[in-house]
Amino acid sequence: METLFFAIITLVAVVSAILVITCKNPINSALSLILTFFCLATYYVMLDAPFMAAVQVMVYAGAIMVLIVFVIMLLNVRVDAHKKQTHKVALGCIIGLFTLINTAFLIFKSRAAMPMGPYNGSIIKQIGHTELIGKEMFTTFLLPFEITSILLLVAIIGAVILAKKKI
Amino acid sequence: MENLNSYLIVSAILFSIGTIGVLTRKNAIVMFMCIELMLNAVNLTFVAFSRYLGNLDGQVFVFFVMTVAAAEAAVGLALMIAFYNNRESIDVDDVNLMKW
Amino acid sequence: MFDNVWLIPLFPLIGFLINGFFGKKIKNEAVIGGIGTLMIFLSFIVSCGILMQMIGLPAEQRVFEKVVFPWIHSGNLKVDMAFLLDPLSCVMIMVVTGVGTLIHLYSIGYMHGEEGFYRFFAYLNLFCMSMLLLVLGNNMLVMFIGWEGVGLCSYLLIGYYFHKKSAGDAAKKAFVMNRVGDFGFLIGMFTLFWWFGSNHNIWTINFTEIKAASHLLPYGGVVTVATLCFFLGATGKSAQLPLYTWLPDAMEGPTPVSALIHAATMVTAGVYMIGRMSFVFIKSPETMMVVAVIGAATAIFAATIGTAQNDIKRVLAYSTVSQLGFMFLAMGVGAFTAGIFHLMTHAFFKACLFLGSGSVIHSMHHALHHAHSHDDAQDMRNMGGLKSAMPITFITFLVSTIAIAGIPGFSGFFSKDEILWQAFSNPFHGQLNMVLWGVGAIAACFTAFYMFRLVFMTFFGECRITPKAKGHLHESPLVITIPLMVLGLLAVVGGYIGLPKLIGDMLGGIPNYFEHWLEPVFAQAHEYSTQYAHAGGHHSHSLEWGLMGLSVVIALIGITIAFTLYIKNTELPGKFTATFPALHRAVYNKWYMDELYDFAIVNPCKALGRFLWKGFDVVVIDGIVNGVANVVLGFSGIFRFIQSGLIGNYAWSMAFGVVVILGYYVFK
Amino acid sequence: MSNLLSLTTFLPVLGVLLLLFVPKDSKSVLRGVALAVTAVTFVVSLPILTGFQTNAEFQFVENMPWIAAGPFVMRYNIGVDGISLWLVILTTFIMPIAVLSTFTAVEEKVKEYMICLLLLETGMLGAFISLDLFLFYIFWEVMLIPMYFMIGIWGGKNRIYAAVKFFVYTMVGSLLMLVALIFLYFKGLEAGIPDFGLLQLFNLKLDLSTQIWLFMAFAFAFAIKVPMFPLHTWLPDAHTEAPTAGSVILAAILLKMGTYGYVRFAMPLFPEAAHKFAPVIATLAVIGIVYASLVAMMQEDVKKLVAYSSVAHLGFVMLGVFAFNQQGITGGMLQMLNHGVSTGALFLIVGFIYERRHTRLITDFGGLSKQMPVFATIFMIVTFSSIGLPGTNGFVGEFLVLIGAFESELRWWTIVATSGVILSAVYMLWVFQRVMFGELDNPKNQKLLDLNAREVGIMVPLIALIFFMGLYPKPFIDKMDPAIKKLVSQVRPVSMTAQAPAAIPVMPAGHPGMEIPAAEQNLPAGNAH
Repeated sequence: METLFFAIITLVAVVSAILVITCKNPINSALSLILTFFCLATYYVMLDAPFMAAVQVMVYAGAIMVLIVFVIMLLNVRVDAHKKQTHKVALGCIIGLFTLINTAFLIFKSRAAMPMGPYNGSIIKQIGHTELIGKEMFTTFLLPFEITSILLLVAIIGAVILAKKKI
Repeated sequence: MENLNSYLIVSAILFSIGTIGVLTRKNAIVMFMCIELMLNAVNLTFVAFSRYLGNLDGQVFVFFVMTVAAAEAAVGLALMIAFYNNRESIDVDDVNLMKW
Repeated sequence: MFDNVWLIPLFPLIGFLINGFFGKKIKNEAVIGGIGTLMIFLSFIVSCGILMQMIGLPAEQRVFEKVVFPWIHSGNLKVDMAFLLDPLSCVMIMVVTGVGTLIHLYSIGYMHGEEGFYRFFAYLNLFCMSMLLLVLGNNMLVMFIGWEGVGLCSYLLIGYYFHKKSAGDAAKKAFVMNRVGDFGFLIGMFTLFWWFGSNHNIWTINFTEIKAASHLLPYGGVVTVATLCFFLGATGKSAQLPLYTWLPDAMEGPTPVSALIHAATMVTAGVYMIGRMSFVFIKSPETMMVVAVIGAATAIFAATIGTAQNDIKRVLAYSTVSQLGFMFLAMGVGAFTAGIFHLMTHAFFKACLFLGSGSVIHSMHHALHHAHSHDDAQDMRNMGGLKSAMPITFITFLVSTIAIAGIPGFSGFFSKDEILWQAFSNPFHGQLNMVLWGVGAIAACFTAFYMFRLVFMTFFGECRITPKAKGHLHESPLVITIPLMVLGLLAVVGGYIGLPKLIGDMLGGIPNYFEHWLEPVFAQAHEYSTQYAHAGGHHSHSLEWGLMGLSVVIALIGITIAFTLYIKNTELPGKFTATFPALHRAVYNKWYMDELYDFAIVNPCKALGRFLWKGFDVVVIDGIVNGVANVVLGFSGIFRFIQSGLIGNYAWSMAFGVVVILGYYVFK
Repeated sequence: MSNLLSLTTFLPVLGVLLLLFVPKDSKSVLRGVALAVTAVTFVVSLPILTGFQTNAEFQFVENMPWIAAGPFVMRYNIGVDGISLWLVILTTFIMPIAVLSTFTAVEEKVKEYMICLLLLETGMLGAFISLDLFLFYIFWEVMLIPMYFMIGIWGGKNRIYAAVKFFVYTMVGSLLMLVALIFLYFKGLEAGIPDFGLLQLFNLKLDLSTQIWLFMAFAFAFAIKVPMFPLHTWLPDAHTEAPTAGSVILAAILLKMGTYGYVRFAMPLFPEAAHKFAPVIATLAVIGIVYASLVAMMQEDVKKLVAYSSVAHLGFVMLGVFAFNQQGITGGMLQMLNHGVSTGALFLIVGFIYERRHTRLITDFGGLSKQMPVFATIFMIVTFSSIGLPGTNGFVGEFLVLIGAFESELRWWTIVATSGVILSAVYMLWVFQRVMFGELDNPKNQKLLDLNAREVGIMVPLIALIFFMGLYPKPFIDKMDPAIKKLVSQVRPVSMTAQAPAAIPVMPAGHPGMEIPAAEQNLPAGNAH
């Protein structure tokens, strides 16, 4: 049952991802991408990380993609008018294929030892994923967490300055 | 529950698709989305490993990746707007001032 | 008194500082000149005191060293600012301070009204200080301070009229030529220091210590090298062949300077130095020979040039070079006492001659100035018949000329004849002695000739000066004539302290005071010389008398020729030059020595310098440096085309790289 | 005070902070502050001189942990001994003079200029007192940057070329040195030396081939800085283009960094290699002396002439240092100080006339003596100091160098080098004559003003020092003597002289100066490899 579900989700994810790169209209690409993101959120749930799934939907599908769609509409970008360059697409596919082969080989060759850490599925379910993540983030990773806030601040300022009419 | 490898394979497939997209498309926004796709593929790997190793560090990393992606989106899209204002296009082939 | 030896150089130093710093404010010439003269006179008094005390001591105790302060102490080298008093330095300080005082006094009158009067006296005092350091130093380095110090003052004083290009050139030439000599001096010093240190562990450049250890020195070999180097120093300072050309040019300086520096004191430093280190020089027969030969050669060479010069000071300058040659001849044949004796008498009569010529020039200048004439005040062709206008100058000048010509009874005769006799009789150089004597005798003949030519052209005959100016000719003031008279007197009587034994015996056993006085200084050298001198050098009294008579005859011949050519048959010199134009031109142009130096040394050096700069520095070295830069630039010029500026391309290459690298790690 | 050295070194940085608060336009305040800071630094450095005990040890040592990164341990380790003491004092002494000399010369970007000067001072002081190789390297590079800007911003017409040339030349050498330094560090680690400490590394025994490679790297870096023939061509350009204060500092202190590097680092760290290379370096030094003198003779630009004369003077330093004996190294050290004083003074003098006439071509001058008597006197004194007239400082150093080198194996080199004595007189007197003597025929020169009080005030201390060091060098020599003695013993491992068999002291009394027992000199030569 779970395997079948996984397979369906995978199918949806891959197909929507392919649509992202093949659609001529950027809007379609964006919508496909949102679909992919949802699939990923599903994976997260399956991996006992419900909080991650929520964040995935909210940040990616909600915030980032909205921003992207908004920009697409703002700029009113039309369908790619350029002529398709087949050799380029073919080359890209080859590169992509090689990337896939490489990683797949890597995955099958490597034998992960699976040293089980403290957080198996039952503990996560018992304590709650959100609480665990929160603890980890605000204790061990407190400094990086604070630094990301600075990063975001910088990004905001940068975005405002860049998007002003006059550079 | 599926084994780790399935997730990793999915992640690899998505990553490769993202790569192909970056390489073949010229529309900056689409390229940008492809990059997001690649990032998400990596995120999936992180979460999968985190789950199977029983260690939450990977998931915290995903948070950071997301933050970076958000920042990138903000700045990147701002750049595109600025670029579009100047060139009436967001085709990356038109970004060619930085050459020899 | 001995302990106060440091006062001797100190007084002129004080004078220098006062005049140098405040002279411009003082303005009053009498005060400035007074301070300058007083300071050197005080030194003279101290020197007299020291001389008196030294005379009172037994001969073997006449050495005294005084350390003023430690100077350079480093490792095994210990050099102090220290003074050495012995009979030799006593003679020298007496000459320097005595003649110096007179010339300072003279300068007050001569330099009257000159711009930079204070500067002149400051330099003159500084010079006296340096010269005193030179003669008093108890080690080579203190001597070297003086040695270079006098060079500096000579530079400053020759360049006194700095707005004249010729003066600047002459000053530079003098300093550089002296530097060539200093090069030798330094190398000589290093050689001795190193040889004694490394072979006998005696690390010293102190004269008394070297003297005490001099028995360790071998005959010849390293000593020849060291002494030849020292001699190079001496040739530079004392204007010997081949480094003599600066001295005639140095006449660009004011006349008192020529008298003090370029006749009486500084140029004799080389002779003094050889005397000071006689115990080293004598150990090298080869060097002694070189010294003698160079001395004799210079004596005759300069004398020939002197016969054809028309500038009164230049004649005297060549005469100085020639007389210095005599001194070196004396040193070279081991007659150190005779050399120093001639140094002293020469200081008297040559200073007197220069000052006399200064007096003439002064008067001429004055007269020509009044007549608004632009004739050269120093050219003898414009003079003549001055003896009536300037009687005192004339008499003192004549006395000194007789002295230099070697007429018996005057100081020059005793010293010069002693040198010639020693050159003949000294058993050092075998057959060469005869040649040396012969050359010396001929040079003496030339000396008598050109000196009397000078006198005849200047003081006798008819007056060639414009009649308008003639009325303005007059005798110089007392401040000028007093030094002349004193020096003239000394030029007569100065020789009697060193009567040759032969004459002394005849006159009733008057000893040769001078020789006895210097005996302790040169005893060591004479002892060494007996070791290699050829035996049998015993000559009869009759021979000595004969030679003495011969040299008188030679002098008289010279005078007669001069008389014939310049008083009786004044058209003869013109005929002579017409008959041998090439010879006259060569002699008149100083045998083209300056041109030779320019051609052989100066111009090649300049060309080399220019080539090294424009050719090597700029083209080769900078060419390589800039070449490297250009290669880098060129390559970057090629590689920059990789920067297409297209994001796609960058993405492609990056992806490709990732795949390749990843593939390598996965499939290896 | 235990941290006197740090205080001296970093006072200028404090001055920089102070300067940051002074507004850009109040130039006189900026100048005043900079002068005050350098003057205070000089005053603060005086206790180092007075408190210095005359022995061979490093004093005022400060040693504390600084950086520990992975296998690398760097310490903040500083101190002075007799060798660096005088260079530190020279630096603090020259700096106020340099600042004072630019009161009217620099009118643009005064603030930045003064900041550069102060940073430069810290860099130079730091390099002289570092006892940690890495610390030294840092300061060595720190010096480079302000100087680069000084040439590049306030320089003459061709300043960019000169600045880049200066920078790249020095950088090439210093990178090589860095590599050697790191290599040396790992060698030290193997031998159990835990950090870059110089004093421990002195005891490190390296085999000859390693020594040779390391020595070559160090020597190359220092040779560029000295500069030695044929690596000297950056110097004339840098000097000509730099502003007066830049030239003064460059000549007086920065060049000393190279020779100091040899004395402090290259020789004691790699003694055998140093001995092996002595003939090569002596040859280059001697070529430098003659070559630079000849080239200097033909220069048309006064500043370039002085720059070439620097090359010649530093050739003497190198010759003395590589004589490996007491007199030679003492002479070299003294010559470094002398060169700092007299060449610094020469550049100031050139600066004076440049400020008045805005030209440095010799042919534009002539007969200035008449118009500027004070200037003429000062110029003459400095000229003769540069020539090395006895009684001035130049002589003592040159003499010791020559006599030291003559005693060592470099006898023939010395003879050639001594000819530099003649050549220096030729080119210096020639330029003096052409500038100062002759008719005052150029109308532009006829209205020149003599030196003002400020300019005389700059020159007086230098001239006082010229005579003091010439007439009474004893205090200078005494302070550096023990340190040099130690250095001589450090670099002695290979036998220096083949001659000098058993010496028989003939004069038993009064020769304690003998320092190398003859027997010890005859160690087997060159069998280290």
